[in-house]
Amino acid sequence: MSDKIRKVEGITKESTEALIAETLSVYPEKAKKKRAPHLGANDPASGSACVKSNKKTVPGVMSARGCAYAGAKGVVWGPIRDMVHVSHGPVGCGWYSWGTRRNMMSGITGVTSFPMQFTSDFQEKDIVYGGDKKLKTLLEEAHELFPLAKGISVLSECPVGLIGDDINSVAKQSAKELDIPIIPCNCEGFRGVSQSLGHHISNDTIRDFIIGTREYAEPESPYDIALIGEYNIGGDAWSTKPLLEECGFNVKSVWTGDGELEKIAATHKVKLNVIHCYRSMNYMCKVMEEKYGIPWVELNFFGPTKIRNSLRQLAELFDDTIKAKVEAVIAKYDPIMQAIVDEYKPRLDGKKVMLLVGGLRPRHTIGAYEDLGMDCVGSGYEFAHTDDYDRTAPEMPDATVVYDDPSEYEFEKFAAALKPDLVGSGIKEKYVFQKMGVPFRQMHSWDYSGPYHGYKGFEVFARDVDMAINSPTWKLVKAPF
Amino acid sequence: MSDKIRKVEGITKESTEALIAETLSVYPEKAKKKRAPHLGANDPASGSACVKSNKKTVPGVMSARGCAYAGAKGVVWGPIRDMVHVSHGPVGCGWYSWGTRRNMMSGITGVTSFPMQFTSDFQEKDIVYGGDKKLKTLLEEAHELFPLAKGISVLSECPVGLIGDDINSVAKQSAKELDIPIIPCNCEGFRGVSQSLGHHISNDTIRDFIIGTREYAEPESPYDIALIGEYNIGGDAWSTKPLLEECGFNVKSVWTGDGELEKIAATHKVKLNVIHCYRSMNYMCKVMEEKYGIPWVELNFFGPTKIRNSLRQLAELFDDTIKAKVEAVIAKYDPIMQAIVDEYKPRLDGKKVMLLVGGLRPRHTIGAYEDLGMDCVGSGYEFAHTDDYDRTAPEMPDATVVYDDPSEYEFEKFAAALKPDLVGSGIKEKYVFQKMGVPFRQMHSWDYSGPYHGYKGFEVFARDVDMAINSPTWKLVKAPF
Amino acid sequence: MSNALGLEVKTIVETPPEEVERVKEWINTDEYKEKNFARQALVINPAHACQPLGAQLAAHGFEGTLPFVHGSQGCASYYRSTLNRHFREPAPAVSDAMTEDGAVFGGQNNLHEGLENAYAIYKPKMIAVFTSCMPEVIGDDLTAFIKNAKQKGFVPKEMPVPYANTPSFSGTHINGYDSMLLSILQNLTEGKQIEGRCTGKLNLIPGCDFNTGDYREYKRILEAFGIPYTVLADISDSFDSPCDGNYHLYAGGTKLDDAADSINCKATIAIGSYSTAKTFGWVKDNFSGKHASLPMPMGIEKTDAFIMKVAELFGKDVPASLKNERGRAVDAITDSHQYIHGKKFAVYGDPDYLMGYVSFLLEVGARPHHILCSRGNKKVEKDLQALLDGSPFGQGCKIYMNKDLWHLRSLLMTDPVDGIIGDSHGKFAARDAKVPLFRFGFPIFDRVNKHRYPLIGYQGAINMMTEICNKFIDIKDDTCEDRLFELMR
Amino acid sequence: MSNALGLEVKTIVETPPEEVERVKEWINTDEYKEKNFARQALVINPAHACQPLGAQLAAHGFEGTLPFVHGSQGCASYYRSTLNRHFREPAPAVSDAMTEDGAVFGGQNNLHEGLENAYAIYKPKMIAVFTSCMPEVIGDDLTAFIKNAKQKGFVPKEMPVPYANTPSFSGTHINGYDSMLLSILQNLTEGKQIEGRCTGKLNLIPGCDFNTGDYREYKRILEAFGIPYTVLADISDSFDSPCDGNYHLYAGGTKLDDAADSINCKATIAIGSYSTAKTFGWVKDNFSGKHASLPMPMGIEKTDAFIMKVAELFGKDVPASLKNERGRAVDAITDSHQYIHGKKFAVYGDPDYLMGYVSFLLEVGARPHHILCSRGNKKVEKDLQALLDGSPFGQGCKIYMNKDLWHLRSLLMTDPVDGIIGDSHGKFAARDAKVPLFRFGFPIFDRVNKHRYPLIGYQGAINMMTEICNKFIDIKDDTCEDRLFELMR
Repeated sequence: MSDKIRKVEGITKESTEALIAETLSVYPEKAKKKRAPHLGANDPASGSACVKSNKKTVPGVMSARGCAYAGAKGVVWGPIRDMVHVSHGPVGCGWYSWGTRRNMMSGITGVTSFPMQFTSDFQEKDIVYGGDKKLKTLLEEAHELFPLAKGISVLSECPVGLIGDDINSVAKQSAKELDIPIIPCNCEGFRGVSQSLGHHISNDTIRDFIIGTREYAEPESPYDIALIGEYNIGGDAWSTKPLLEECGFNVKSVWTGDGELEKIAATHKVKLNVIHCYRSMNYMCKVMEEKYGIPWVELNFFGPTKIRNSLRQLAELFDDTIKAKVEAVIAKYDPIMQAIVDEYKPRLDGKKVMLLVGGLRPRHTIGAYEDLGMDCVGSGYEFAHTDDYDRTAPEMPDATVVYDDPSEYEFEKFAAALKPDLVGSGIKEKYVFQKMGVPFRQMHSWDYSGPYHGYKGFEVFARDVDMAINSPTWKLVKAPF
Repeated sequence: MSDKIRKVEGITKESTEALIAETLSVYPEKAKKKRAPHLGANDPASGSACVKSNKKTVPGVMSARGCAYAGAKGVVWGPIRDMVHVSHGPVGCGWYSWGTRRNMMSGITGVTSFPMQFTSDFQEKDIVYGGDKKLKTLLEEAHELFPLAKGISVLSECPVGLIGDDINSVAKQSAKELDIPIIPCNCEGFRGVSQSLGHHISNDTIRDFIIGTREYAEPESPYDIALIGEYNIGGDAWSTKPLLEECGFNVKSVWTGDGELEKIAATHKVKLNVIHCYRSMNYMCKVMEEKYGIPWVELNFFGPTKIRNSLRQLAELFDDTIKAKVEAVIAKYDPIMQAIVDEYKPRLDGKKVMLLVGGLRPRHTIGAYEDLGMDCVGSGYEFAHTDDYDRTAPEMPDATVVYDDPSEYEFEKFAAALKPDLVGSGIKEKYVFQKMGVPFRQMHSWDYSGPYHGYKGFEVFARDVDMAINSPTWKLVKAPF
Repeated sequence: MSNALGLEVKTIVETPPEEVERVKEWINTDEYKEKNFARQALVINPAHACQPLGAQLAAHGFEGTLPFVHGSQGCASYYRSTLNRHFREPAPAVSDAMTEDGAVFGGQNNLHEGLENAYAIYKPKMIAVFTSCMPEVIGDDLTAFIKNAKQKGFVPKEMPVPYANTPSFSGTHINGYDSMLLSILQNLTEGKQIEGRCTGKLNLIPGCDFNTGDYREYKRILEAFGIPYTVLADISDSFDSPCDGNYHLYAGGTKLDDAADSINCKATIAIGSYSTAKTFGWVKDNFSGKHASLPMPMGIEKTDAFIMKVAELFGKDVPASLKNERGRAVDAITDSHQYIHGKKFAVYGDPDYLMGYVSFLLEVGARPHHILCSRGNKKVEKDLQALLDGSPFGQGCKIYMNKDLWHLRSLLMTDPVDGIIGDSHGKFAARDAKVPLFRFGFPIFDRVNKHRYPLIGYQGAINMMTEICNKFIDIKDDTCEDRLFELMR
Repeated sequence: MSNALGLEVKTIVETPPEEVERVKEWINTDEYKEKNFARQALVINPAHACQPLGAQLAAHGFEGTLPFVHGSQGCASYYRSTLNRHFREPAPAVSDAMTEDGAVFGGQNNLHEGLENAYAIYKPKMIAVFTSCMPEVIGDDLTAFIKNAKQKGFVPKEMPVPYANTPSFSGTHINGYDSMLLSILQNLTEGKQIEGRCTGKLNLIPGCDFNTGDYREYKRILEAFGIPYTVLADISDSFDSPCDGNYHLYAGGTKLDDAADSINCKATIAIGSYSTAKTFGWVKDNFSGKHASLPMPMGIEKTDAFIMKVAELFGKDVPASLKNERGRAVDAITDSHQYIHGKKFAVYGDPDYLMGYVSFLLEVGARPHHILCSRGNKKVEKDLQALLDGSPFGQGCKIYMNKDLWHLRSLLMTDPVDGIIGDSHGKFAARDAKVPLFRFGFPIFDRVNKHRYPLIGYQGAINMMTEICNKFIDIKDDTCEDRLFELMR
């Protein structure tokens, strides 16, 4: 939570509400009624959501949202490096999500890690006759060609659920025959309202098929933790994991960035779960808390201020050894971070940013921008829930606009009014804003850069933000004739 | 010499002479009179030149010739790798001849070998006040920056001779002061009629300043030879030197391809000089023969037939050990060469080639083409002398056209009449013929390929000739509309 | 031991390094290749996407047209982001966001609400509807739905709302392109045929081509001829629009009036016999004038064929400027043939691109050694084989139909080539095989501005030749010994 | 011991490997750099050629013109082969083959015989004479010689035989270009000024530019404006001619009539204030209409300046097609700026190219860290410094006047950069420094077709940006760890 309520010049509750009303004026009544509760002016003092969320997307309005399959394959499962993840159904879903989320992986491709696209490539006849038999064959082929894969996930696409295939029974039988874990995940894209249900389904699948099936070979220690909701985008986990280790922790598993199935399966043995992306993995933290009594803590690894607070918050849960190490780490990095701030802040101070991202960054990155002197003048999520918006309220300046699953139309209108110096959102929005001459960074994928997490990440983040905003190329946009 | 007199269908003494007359018809009288003796129909039976040569180029006729400097810098001196070769005078001559002859070099550039462009870059004031002082400073700088250079050559460009500089005295003094060989070479471009005088001047300079100034450290052997007139174009020497070594010889020095100054300086200690490019280095062979009693033999390393004959000719000059080794080498390579011929000859048999090259290849390569089933229907030199044409007569088919220093106009006219399937000449001619849709290979520089010498070279040569002639791209030249 | 779920609990054991090493070598062997090619069910790294993606591309090719996905919103996000990444351009499209209810009640409500909103907010001149899996599986009747939508006033009756069934479980993006384009043309030209009228224009259908430079090149060529034309599904301005401070939702596309009038044309040329098969079949029977279906004009010979067909259809001579251009392209090719002669290539991609790559490679003396078609029919195979049979450089080259990029990897590791032509997805196999990937085709996610450089026409031949030859020279320069590093190449 | 010549005889001793190693390291040090920069007399690897080369380029820019070297035939062979290698095209030129006699008797006989033969054999419409060293040192009087030649009937009186003194020991090829061009224009326009006549045309002088694509790009831009023009010294067809089975000695060039009439123009723009300095000075005083000297339009800003000047001179609006083109170029640049932002470059070349490279790099956010001008005056330095001072990205960048590529090597080894822009001669330094060389400018001997891709105009900006950014991505892909190798970039 921020220290005090911040204001941005020119932004008031009234101005924001007028902007929202003006924006919605073009909508048909029904759509307007549906959309209105999802747009609001932030009230940091309240500490609670100013918008409704996690509702069905309004048809026809150009949402940025994905589907349950995207949440399952792209977010939760895809990053587990030593499994074969089968996109079960037609070719497209797997093809579109192949290599596009930037969850980086160690290992040897095709040998010990599998960042490839595996699909059953459904044809007409599979729809008519069902795909279970094909799935069974496919699992055998995968096991034969990739003998070192530690397991296989089967991620259902829409038709699978619609035609009534029983992947669970195929998975169960094949797992027995092939003697490897085969995890069926009923994450058909039509389920739920966004990626979010895909996360939830995947968490439940981990709960039902994975957790507790392995134990670490090495002895336990009081400093055993797991890093949850860290997907190693652009190498984030390669920044945060070493940082936690430098603080004295044993990071026994990462969920699921550069993840290993068996280490994930043994996570019920850790002493604390540290969660970064609350939205996508709070379910399993709660499960592990309830079932194995493992406490969990939600941290923020963006920008020195939030990292410092997070590390201290974490240290509070441990002994003096950890506390001392954490302070040493902070003391080591503070001057390095200050040097970065000193370099970039003069060029970024007072600049305004607008965000529209997934389920974490619309709030978690605000502090990092503020470390560079920037204000967040609007933020929103694709697939957040109320608890996310609750957590967002104190992070945003007073009365700034908050938007849930906004249409591209709404996002453009807000930006046109607020004139941000930078927009941070996804690939679908990127070139829209760049055409307008507005600097932009992809904040799902770090725009092919990264990491942005941890101390190591802040240097990259600051450089990228400076590059985006201060590139002289924007001066070229307006022709002098 | 070839076994028997060969004929090419459609080519007779009459047809060739008519072609020559027709070609010259456009010339003004004086030029026609000058040019006529340089064009002739070959008479292989005579074994002697059918044309005049080594005369001044006719002004205004687009000759392919270079100058004495080119013969000295580009041909003789440039390839010596461990010397700094200074192009003394204005910037251009050195710049144009920098890296364009493809005499490949071992060593570390700027440390132990110097394939760079060193120039005194004459300015107006150097012309007015003379360049001797600049030369002296330059030599000191070169010695300081390149301490491992074994010597420095000073290659005069036109102005140096015209303004009356005395590079010989500067070189002498600096050589003493810096304690390294500094070789002044008065090879101004205006001297003589072509590159050829540059070769001669350079040979004389080697005679006057280099030969006999070093001795090999290792003991003498009866198999010590030197390889003369091998410039390592496209790595030729890296084919011929190992071949001679495989035959049992110690190749003590190579003149001057990938050459080393001190080994060249000790060449008076070898038992035999083996010369490939007769034109450019016969002078020093004769000097070494006269002065040190070293015999010399002229060989041809192009194509298996000529190589075989050459090796046997060489073996004849040595004992049975060598003879046995040579026969073993021939036996080893014959089947390899046959395989190459078997691969390419079916696609090349009966194809016609026309040549215009420097001082060796217009005759030496004919056998290699013939090995591939091709006929040479015209050949000529840029800068040959009568002794070269004498040697050419038996190599060419009967009555084929021979041209000395032809103008591009003549060469084009001959080609238009003879319709060769391949023209082998230089870069200045290459694109002229390619525009006509005639396949072409640069036969000075192996067209950025090579080696072409030795057994290793024949494989490359055959492949390149096939590629040139049988590239399907020539079929694209004529538009179907 | 078992856990709470009754699942066995094991202690974690790391795979021994020597086993990792063994498998690492094994996947490069002939033995592995055989197992790999024996696959019946599993597809790994396919080089094709699904139908709706192509449908969206076609939709973007028309003025003021909003692509509309009837299906889950996640589908639309996938198509859009794919186009965004390839073109580095916006790709505005909406979906009607079907969810579970759709499975029960059908998608009509979503479609209607979606049309109403989309029309109100994005003010399109045409809405091009295409389907993703869900409505295809449940069997939505789009004819009826759209008729009802107009009757109920969700969109104006006069607004064209063509639609295409583009099930993802059949064909690839090229078929979706074909279906959507056909539907749009049928819709726009309905009732527009006028007896006796001839626009005097050429309809050019570039086919499912993701290279904006190609579209501009076609237009440049037709302008050189002085022939009036309508490019049908012209995506060039849609996906290569100026960055000038203004965002235009509909940045380009064929004018709807021109498209409507295209039925009264003097002639129609459809490029890409695989991606415009259905469309051409219908056009041939319904459009006035003459009709021709041609392969993509890649390389000199196929461009000649295109140029001559244009000349023939319009009774014109080939203009001098194009003759010269041809000559300059041939010059660029003859000047550089030695850098590509005899080089072996692996090529993969959509059938129309493949025909172009193979034709080009053969005519410049290279060998399309492995030709891998991710999805194609017998005709594709026959046409490719005919190209191979027509050139000595085609000898020993082999066509692999309906294989994927994991098959390609086995081919590359067991029977190496000098270079690969394909899309960005081949970069992993290229890296393992240590050969360059020439990024032509679609998608190109990891290099900039490639889609701005045409592959078709004489200029396209120069572009391909230049890129390939200079890369081979780069490699020589980068990898040669010091003593072979030289100024000239 | 001494040999027959009285020279000392030594036994050969090989340099010890450790000494070789020491020197190998030493030449990369700051200490070496200082010694290297202290050079007063020795020039190593200069990035400039001599005047006659540029003179020949200018001569090729005119219809039916035979370049004629008054001097040794070896000189002509050097110029020709240099142009052959760069363009991979013929470069027909003759010389009058002066030899020793010339030093004694002067070159008049050679010139006369040469003119007579050249005229008879090669049937030129104009013979453009320029000199190499020898006649310059001995002081041949070309005015008199040529007058005599005409009087004696070696060439027709009416045939233009312009000549230029182009001593190799002064200036560089750009000055030779300037002098020859000036002489040609003076000759052709003599007596052609007609009071009151205005052709309504723009004269465009592209300057000493060895990129044929640039010439075509200028013409395309002017055609987009609909402005009639004469490009003076148009080498585009001369050095980019079709390969169609026929060889044309004179494949291109500005029509002589157009050149003659250029004096009655509406306006003249001379590009490249260094390579057209003399010519522009004379044109300004002698040609009708308005006159402007502009830097090469490389990058967006300099192209804007060119476009606006054209618009201003002709009182026209910038056409929409060029506005869109500009927008697309900016789009290509903004789309890729992240791959070049902050990258350090070493650049070298002729002053006009240098100004273009530096301007382009600064506007896209790169740093022209080392700017090396092989030969240039104070004005060049001042103009470059002004560019640097105008941008935050110019801070810390340094200009090195009258330095060579061996100096450059020291700079690269002691103060590294990310890339180099220059001609093929920089490849050795680039290899030692392990950074890519972007081959723009002249000469390019080791890559194909580069001169066909314009560097000027909006398309040139796209070309430069694309080549540079994609190379940096190539390097990332080629050198990154496996775990950082990914589909998107």
